[in-house]
Amino acid sequence: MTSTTEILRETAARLLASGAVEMVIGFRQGTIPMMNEPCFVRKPAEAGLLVWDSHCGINLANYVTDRKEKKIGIVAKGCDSRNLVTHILENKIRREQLVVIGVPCRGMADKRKIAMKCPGEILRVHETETAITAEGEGFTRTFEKADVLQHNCSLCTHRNPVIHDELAGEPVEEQQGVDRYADVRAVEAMSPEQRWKYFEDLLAPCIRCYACRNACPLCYCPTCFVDESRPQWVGKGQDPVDVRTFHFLRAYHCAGRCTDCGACERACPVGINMRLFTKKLEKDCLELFGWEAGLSLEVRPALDHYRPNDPNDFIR
Amino acid sequence: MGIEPGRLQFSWISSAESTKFVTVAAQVTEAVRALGPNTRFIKPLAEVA
Amino acid sequence: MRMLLIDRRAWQEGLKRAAGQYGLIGPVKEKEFHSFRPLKPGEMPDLAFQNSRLSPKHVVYPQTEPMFAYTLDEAREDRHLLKEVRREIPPRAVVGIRPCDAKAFVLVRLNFDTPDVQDPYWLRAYEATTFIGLGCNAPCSSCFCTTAGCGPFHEEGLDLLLADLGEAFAAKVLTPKGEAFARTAGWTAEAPAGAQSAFQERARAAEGRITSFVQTDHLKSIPVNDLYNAPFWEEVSFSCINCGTCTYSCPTCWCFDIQDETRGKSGVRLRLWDSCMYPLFTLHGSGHNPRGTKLHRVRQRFMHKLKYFVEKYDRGIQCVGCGRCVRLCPVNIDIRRVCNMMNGFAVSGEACAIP
Amino acid sequence: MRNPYQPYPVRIDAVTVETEDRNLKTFRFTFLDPGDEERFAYRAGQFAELSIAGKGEIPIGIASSPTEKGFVMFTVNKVGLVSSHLHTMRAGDVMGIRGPLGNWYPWERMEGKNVVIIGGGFAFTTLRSSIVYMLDPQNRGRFGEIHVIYGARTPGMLLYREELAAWERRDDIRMHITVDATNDPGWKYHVGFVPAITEKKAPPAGEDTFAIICGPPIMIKFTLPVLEKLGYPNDRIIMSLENRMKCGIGMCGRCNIGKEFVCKDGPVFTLEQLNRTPREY
Repeated sequence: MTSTTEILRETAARLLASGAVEMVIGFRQGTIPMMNEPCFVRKPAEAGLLVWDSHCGINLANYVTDRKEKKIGIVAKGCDSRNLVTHILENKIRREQLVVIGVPCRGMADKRKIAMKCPGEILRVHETETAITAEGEGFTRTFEKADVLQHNCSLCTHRNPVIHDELAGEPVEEQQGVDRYADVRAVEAMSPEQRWKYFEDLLAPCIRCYACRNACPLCYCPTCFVDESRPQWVGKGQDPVDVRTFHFLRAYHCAGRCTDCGACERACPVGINMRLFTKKLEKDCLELFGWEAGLSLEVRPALDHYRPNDPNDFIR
Repeated sequence: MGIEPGRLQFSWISSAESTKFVTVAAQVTEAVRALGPNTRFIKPLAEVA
Repeated sequence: MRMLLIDRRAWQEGLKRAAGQYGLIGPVKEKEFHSFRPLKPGEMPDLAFQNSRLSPKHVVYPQTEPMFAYTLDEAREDRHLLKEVRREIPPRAVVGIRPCDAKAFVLVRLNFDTPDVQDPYWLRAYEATTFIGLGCNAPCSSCFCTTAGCGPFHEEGLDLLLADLGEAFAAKVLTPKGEAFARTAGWTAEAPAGAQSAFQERARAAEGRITSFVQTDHLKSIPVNDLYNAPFWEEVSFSCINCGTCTYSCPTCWCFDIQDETRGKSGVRLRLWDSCMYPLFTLHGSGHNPRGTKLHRVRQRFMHKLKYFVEKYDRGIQCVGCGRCVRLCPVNIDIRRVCNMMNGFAVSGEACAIP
Repeated sequence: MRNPYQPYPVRIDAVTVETEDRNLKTFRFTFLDPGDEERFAYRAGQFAELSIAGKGEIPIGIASSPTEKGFVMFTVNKVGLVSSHLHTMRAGDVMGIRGPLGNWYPWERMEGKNVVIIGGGFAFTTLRSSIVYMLDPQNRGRFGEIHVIYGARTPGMLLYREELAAWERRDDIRMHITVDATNDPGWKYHVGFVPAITEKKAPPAGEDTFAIICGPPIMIKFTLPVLEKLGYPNDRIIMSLENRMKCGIGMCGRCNIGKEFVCKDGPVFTLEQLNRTPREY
């Protein structure tokens, strides 16, 4: 069987050699275990840099925002492709600029989960189709991939790219019967006081590095509201009120747009699950408007238009 | 997000519906008054000695 | 230099005793990882860690710190005048700080304590603090301290350096501050020759376990504009998302912002960490931005640490090799790789051939 | 330890609108504590942070001259949060000044030499300071010929118009005032961009002549080649830079060009220095 990596390299080399694209955006082997780095290749000879494994979690749609190249090849798993759709709908890139090299995805590994399950520092990792093996000084641990997926990947119902011009591998079976919102329902069931406290604890470690915001392909505003000075919407310090305002408003700006790609949570250096906020909005969008972001280039997003059957009665 | 129910309310009032605006404003004011002063999203700041 | 032997009991009792005169700050495991924070009465530092997730620089340099307070109340005589907020800092000790993080304060001091101006907030906090280091018996694979002017048992910036010998600590007394702390803690037992050599042995073994290195020998001599204009910056900066993780987790990053926050009629002028990764950091009022692209900003971070600092102070690189930015970068930008690229950079064969 | 972030309290003494678009105002300050005036001893070319509680600080070049006693003066363009608020303030209001900050024009090196001052737009403030300083009876004899080339978009956008006129009448300073364009039939000075006027009017280059240049980036971009063509050596071309600043004392890390901080090692640099460093300004 040909590996995804090989197909990607062959596809990238072919697209670059034929002049179909000026660059291909993908991943190269990282410098530490369980980490690959987004990169670009411009020459067919460089296509050998590209890799694919369970550590390609970063959402590459982030890297095409406002790019000027006429033709860009981009490697896209399910969530990346949904964010490309959103990018196209929001005029951050044109469909004609993209040659989407879709990768059917079986989910990305959660490196923290794996690290927590190992007795020491992980020095080497390798994987098969269904298992990941981590090795360190004096230990070897093998995990079923399904047990160490990122939380969002374990709940993912759109693993196959929704748009693609090339496909690196056979489509995978989509997960059925997934309960996507158990965590959100648990928070919804809390009293306002409990909820206040819960979020206070959740956000306490935040250092406001904005990795969550910047890792998110949706956050492309030239000046983010937290950086505005006239008026200054939110204080810049570590006061919990400012931290909370930042996280809530950031989430609201993703309403009806978030694909739960997990970029924010993965990027966070202090392990905050801020996906809880965006998932609540995602759940509401689904329940109120039957809307899931980034599935179609034809349908306008839920927050983008009005329908007479809007469930909110105050608006009629 | 842990704000008490009733402290934040939404209404849709056309610019022509002046009486509705008055009624809603009065209702909201009363409702918030009943809740008492807000304790959340309030920042403490150092006082000048 | 004096070396003490502190057995487990003396360690616990000593810290309890010292807590009467020093505010103790130490590594504590919260949720997944360790961080440095003030220890509660009776709480012991948890030394079963490789290093804290974030650097302990906040101990001296809080992320948000009031500098001045003011009133805008027109009825008051002192309206619109800034009054210094003096953080009273009683003596305190950071217990279990890693040598790299202590050395980092020495580098940062070059910025805040200059011959003609001193930053009173940073200096007061630094001077009130005793640093009790814990040598790294088991450095991480991403630690590159030995080639970053530091090492797992490096002494610079520490007052006491402990080696964990299993049943006891051997503690090297490095400064009068360290001596005073040991006296307060009641640690008086001189280390016997065996413990002394065990200390040396641990230090040597730890250095041998470092597997990651950077080359820095050419950084100083390569002309600054050559490095600045080097062709690799597009490739280096491509994956950067311009978050502040690297700078906020770095023990040697010191850049800050100053902001006024007013509520009602009173307010404070705050000093806050800032980051060269943010576009706003250098944005002019006119809208012009001298570092307007992420390429500019990524280049600034590396050039500052690995070139400007080297030239300015002649004290090596502005990095202690703790590896945090390598481990925490969400997109795997690796300072070791960039450092080696910079160090190995020559404009062209001809440029080298000029006698 | 003196707190270098603590501003001296000052009172606004007078506010003058300088330009027809009303975006530039000159503020004259007096120190609440007279002793602070001595502590604020400065040289022409330095700047200070104007500090408004609740708004923040802005770095502004000192427009008054060290030879002018009893006050300090700043001309401020309305751009951001702090400058906009400052424009609403009036005589009698209290605020702060922190400084003096940065270096100054190389007065020692320029002693006995000819000086040509080239300025554009509202960047004329420390140049005014320099002119007043050099024209002071105590100092005039210490310099050779003084030329001033100063341009603005229109006559109404020139700063310090009365002083410009007074300098025009003197015979110990050669003024070359210009505007980009005007439909004022009474305009009796030059029309044209600063680089063109520089080419025509700048004194010959040589070891004994320094050029001080301060203005918008576009003016600098086109004036530098003119000076080089005229033969001005790079170490005789003096420039004053601007960058976003916060601390003003070389600590906060944002205004650097290479290893130099514009706020502390500058704002005054020779072109020779700038050629040796990344030009991120």
